[in-house]
Amino acid sequence: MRQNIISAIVDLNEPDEALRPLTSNRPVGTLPFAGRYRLIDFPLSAISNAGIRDVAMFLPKSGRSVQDHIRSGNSWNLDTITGGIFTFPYVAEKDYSDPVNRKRYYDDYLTFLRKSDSRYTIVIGAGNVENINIEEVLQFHVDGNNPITVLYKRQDPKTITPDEAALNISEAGDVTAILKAKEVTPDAVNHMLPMNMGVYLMRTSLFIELMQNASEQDTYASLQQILSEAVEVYNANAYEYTGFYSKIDTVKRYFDANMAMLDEANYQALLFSQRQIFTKNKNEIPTFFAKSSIVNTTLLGTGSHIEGRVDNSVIFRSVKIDRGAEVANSVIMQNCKIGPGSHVKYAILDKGVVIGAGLKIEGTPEQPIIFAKGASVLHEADIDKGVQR
Amino acid sequence: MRQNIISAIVDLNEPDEALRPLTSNRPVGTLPFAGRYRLIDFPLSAISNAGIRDVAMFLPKSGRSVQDHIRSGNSWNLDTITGGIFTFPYVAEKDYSDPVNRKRYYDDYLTFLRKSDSRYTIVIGAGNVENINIEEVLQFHVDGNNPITVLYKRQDPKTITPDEAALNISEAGDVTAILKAKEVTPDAVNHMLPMNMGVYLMRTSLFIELMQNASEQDTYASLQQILSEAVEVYNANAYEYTGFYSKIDTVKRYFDANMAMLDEANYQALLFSQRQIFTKNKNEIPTFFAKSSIVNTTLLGTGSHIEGRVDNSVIFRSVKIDRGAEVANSVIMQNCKIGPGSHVKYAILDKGVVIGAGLKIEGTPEQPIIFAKGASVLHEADIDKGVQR
Amino acid sequence: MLAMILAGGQGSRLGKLTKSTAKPAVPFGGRYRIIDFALSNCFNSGVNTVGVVTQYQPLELNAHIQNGASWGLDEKNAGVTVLQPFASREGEKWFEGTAHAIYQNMDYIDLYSPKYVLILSGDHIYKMDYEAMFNYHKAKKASLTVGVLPVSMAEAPRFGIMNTDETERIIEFEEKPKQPKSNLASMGIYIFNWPTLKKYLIDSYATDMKMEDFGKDVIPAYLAHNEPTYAYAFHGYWKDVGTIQSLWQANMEFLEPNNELNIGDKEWRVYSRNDALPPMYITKSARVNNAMVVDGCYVAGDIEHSILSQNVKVGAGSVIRDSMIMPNAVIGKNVTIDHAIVGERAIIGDGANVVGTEDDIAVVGYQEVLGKAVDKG
Amino acid sequence: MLAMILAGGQGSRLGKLTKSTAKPAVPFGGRYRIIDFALSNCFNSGVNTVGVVTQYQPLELNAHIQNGASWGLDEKNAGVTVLQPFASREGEKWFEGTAHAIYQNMDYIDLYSPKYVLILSGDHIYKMDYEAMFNYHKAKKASLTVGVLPVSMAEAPRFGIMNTDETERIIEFEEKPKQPKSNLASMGIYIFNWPTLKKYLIDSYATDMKMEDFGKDVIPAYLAHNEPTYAYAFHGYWKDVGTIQSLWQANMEFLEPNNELNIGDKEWRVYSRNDALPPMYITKSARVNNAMVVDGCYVAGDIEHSILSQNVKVGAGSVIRDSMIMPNAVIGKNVTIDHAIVGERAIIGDGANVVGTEDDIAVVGYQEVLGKAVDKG
Repeated sequence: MRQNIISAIVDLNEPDEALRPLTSNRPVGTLPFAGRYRLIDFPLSAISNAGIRDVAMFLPKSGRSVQDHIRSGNSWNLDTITGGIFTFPYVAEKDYSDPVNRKRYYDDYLTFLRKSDSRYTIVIGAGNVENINIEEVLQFHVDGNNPITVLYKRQDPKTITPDEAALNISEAGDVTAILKAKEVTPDAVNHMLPMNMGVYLMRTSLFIELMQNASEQDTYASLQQILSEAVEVYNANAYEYTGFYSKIDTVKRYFDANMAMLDEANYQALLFSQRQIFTKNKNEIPTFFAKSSIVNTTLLGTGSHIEGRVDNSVIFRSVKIDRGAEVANSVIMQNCKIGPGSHVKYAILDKGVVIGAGLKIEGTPEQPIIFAKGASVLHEADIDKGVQR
Repeated sequence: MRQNIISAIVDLNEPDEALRPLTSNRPVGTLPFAGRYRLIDFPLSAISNAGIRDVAMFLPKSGRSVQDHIRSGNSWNLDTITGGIFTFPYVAEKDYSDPVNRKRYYDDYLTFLRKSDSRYTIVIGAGNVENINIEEVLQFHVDGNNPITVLYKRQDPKTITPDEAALNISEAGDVTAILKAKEVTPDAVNHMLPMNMGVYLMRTSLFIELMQNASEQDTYASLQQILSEAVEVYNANAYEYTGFYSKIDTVKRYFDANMAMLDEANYQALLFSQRQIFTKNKNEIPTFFAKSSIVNTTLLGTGSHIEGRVDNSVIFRSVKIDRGAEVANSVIMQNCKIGPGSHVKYAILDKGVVIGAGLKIEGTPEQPIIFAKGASVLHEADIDKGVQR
Repeated sequence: MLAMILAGGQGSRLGKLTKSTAKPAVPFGGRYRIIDFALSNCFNSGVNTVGVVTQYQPLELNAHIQNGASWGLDEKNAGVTVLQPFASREGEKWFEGTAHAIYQNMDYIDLYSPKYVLILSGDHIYKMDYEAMFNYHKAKKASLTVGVLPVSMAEAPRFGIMNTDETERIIEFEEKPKQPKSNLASMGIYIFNWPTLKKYLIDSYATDMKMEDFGKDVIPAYLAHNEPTYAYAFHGYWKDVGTIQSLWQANMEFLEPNNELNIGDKEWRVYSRNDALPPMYITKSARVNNAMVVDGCYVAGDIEHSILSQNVKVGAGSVIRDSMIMPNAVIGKNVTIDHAIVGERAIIGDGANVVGTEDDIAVVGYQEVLGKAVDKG
Repeated sequence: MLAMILAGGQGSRLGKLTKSTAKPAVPFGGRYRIIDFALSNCFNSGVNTVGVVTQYQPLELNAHIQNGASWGLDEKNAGVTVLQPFASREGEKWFEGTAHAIYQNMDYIDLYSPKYVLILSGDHIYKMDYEAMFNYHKAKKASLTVGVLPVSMAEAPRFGIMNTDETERIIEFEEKPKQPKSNLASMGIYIFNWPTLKKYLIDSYATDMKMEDFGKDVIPAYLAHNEPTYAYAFHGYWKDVGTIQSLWQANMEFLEPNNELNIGDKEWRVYSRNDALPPMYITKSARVNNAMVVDGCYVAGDIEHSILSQNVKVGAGSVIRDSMIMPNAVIGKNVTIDHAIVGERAIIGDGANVVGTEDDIAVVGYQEVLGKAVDKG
């Protein structure tokens, strides 16, 4: 019979400082990506494709954008008669020296874990671009020796910072600890590091036990800390994820991940896999390419109107690029307008940015120039509204 | 063409002190009523029946029960491709001497009013039992002379408290002010008072103007204050509502309104009117009346199992009343269990209350005894958990 | 695995009750319609794609099923599709029998390229885990698995009987054998390897050896061709409600507090489409015993060992005994209803009597009006 | 007011394109299917109950319409119902003509007890406010209002022409008159007072004077019986896309930036059912001009004055000119497509040519494979 084999926990409260101003009014999870997605589409699609119907979602402070996007959850088959999305509102009081707040923190998890009545639970972040086969992870877990399974991606040490979390994997292949990257030695052959993806799978009963124990302590430990400690105590199975992966925690990584989608291999592998990426449907007209348009190596959403030139860019829905305008190496979100003759290069324009006529906006590959949501750049002087970081 | 003629604002932040403990973990709007409804079903059904598809909902602190009940809004046709329910999260910071909080207060309304793009807006409470024909109110407004329409119900002064809001109606029939009941003279013939129902209809453009003006002041005024002042400035059309009405602001009124539904005329008029009351559907088995059961003058939801005796009561879904148990003049919410031989009279049992065997629970018509959600009353001593107020 | 529910029959043995509606849409147990059981079994068994084949008076069935959301059958790339007759360039596609109905709807099945097809009947009351049967099918490496119900040898001559060897492989099929060799009665539930079945069907229609019926044509052909065909025994409550008598009987059994169907089991819920109706109201003058009543009902009379469906009204002084009343029926004052089934929206005037016996259940048809008209209020 | 969309025809003038699908399900304008226009008009006009009458190859149409939610037509006690042929105790209910289709589905209409019925055709591209027509119908106290399109007198002989008096009352109807007296062409859009129409239909079938068709039978009868029948003139873009030529033409007109249909108008949106497909990808080698492209497309070739529907792949070196490509078609490398319509899921192998002319549009059928197979990736 159809059992609740596995349920999922998605926490949208992820660090977003290094992504501002893109995250000033939205969490990392609802950052627009690749012309029509939001980052949270990736974990939710993985969840949906694995047949999971019970999902706990911890809302961030700016919950509006999440609720606008998720609505009833039907785009991900999460509006079923059993299960569904169980949202936990944002908790402003984060002073966990207060035992009341501490208790509430653990109780939220325990409430969901007990209510879901599933055998396993997976914890998955909302801020990564990835396409995980959770059914395969589950099978790997069941076949493994340890009570927890952790996902990792082999990455080039040059692409990461020394403090990011990596796995310490024993010779037998078990994860014995979660350490900082600088504390882990790259593998001898490829010189790659097994980076922690922050995705954990375990029996729900163990999860309940962990949270229960934590709630009885006098000091606060976050979920990530609890899981990290549990890995040290119990050891974990190390599941290697080999697909496209990008952890979106800085503007640079956000920009690069979008640009990476312009590589046809990545585009096909991530977006046309057997495991479809679902997202909220929008009713849009076709994108119109005028007689004067020149568009190359570009992803576009629908509803756009292109008269100018676009190269190596990601263009979201309902963007208007006027005659003589040139956009290159940029991410242009929904409802932006680029006026006639303007040049935009190495830029990220958040939703609804309007660039007037004859302006020149230029960032660098290392520091793309960002214009915040709704910014109006009509004159030379307005270009100062752009930030580079 | 299908225009956004009218949109609605429902604020779930209503005073609930006099309803505790029933409102300890839920707003007034999600109080269970009449065996299968929540109070908010009444305004939402009125909204739905009028074809309104744009609704702003201001969530209370305990928003979970609201979201669990409303979900996508499809039970009220509010999950449409245009419009839908626009929720505003609870705002904890209510110190309106702080201009930031004050601005936010007005901005929330203004955001919705501008976005809805409808010609008229109706403000309606979530804590009344009523079945309003909004289309008729709109027609009345359009035909009226004043820019605002206020709804009232004629009530016997004996049934109200002196500080409740009443309308001051001029000889010409216009509302010139909203006053305290004690400041208004009952009509000469029937000695009834025109009590303010807190439902206002006006042009959206006027509403925007009112909120805009308020936001420019240095002091804070609540929506109700702003509307009340506007009535004094502009005068209002007085629409008399003649259907069943109960303002649920005390335990006694809550109890009496439930009991009033046992009067067949009220039951038929409120619940079987042309304007259907919609609510969230639950998949439940039929209610089973055992050979030993005696049930009279009682409303019941489905999924219950009755072996004992029930008189003059409102029984919600999935209640179990054991053999020999007797329930009279009580409100028994979902998932309660009454043990064999126990007597329950003039009581309100919140969801999931369990009464053991052979116990006697008795309140009075004026002060029904209340057991809070999930209370376990297995022994004599546990009866003290009940509160009367 | 994709399921096809054959919901097409006229159900003429249900007489008046199926004059204007398809049998699977007939109400059952106060809050259900017959097809709810097969649809809920599908959801509970993890079958999320279901075709419902119907050609007889489908309005009510369509309105009931809608997009399948009530049974959780509305997922993306899956869901419920109601399949009615249609025209193609080759001509009109009408359904002449169980197997023919599948043949005519091959295009629908192929949309999902299933390896297996589960064939169900839309008019049985039961709870069955099709996934367990499916696992059996795969373990046996079967080409066809037939769901069978062990019946008493005395009853066996009324059924299609499967004779099996010691591996549960079916070696012989006998339709209503006078001298049954086994007690395994076919339930009309099949799991087929779809490519194989499709080939058999196409070949049969290409050669004019038309396979119209699973029992008469397909199973014999499978046995003749030595296709591995196994019997999967189901143990539990199962009832064909194809006659007035059996429909009444099943409703009365449903009333038994400990009946084997166990409708209250939260691990295997039976879903249905429900309107949001007001709570039921039991008046001062009512007596309700040994009965099931649901929302929207108004009861002023005596209800004894009976089932009232949604929105049924019973006036004061009326007695309803050993009966099943379908949705929206209005029963006036001082009416006696005994051993009866009252159809949807029927109106029984004040003082009228509808009295049957255990062997001859009285029936009032849908929308039938008996006696003088009553106030509908 | 309830609307009935007659979506039943074989659409044989669309040739290969409607071999396996109903005409209203044929893709249009990159992101739409023909019926989207009528369904969106209904929603935008406040008509929330719609019956779609169909009997020809309905699978794709059903899958497209589902529960009507994509067009906002999924409200309680309303919604979209697809009405296919069915059997009743009186026999099989097939639809022999426009009026007969309504006659056969009277039970459905009566479920909603409407005072008025709006009859629409499912194969026209237009935006029309039926509420304005409805207000006209009520203002005229009409029994029947016929939607008419003023055409040029030269074109008039191709249409059914309504001759009116100075009050816009129809006094004569001429089917394809050689010498037209007026230029008001019937659009096949009618508002009827339902009780009256129902009586005419029932009487006609009772007396064997069967009214099968609105144009041929019903309108003449209404005129003969002096029923107040008025013409409501529609002004705006309107196109019957019943032939290959007109379908191609309408798509090309759709491409015009200032075309009268104004698809981008946010006050009158045209809705459709869409899957969540990846964004379109325009490669380094592509040239796209004067074209419409939608999500899921992969374009490595040259697209000139053409429309690509969802999930179309175009290989490098290929040229598509003055053409319309339907969803999921795969076009290989170095292909030339000119003045053509390519059907859904068609596969055009590397180097193949599909070249028509303005007067003779080339057509590739659904799932047709041309040239050597290409890599679907």
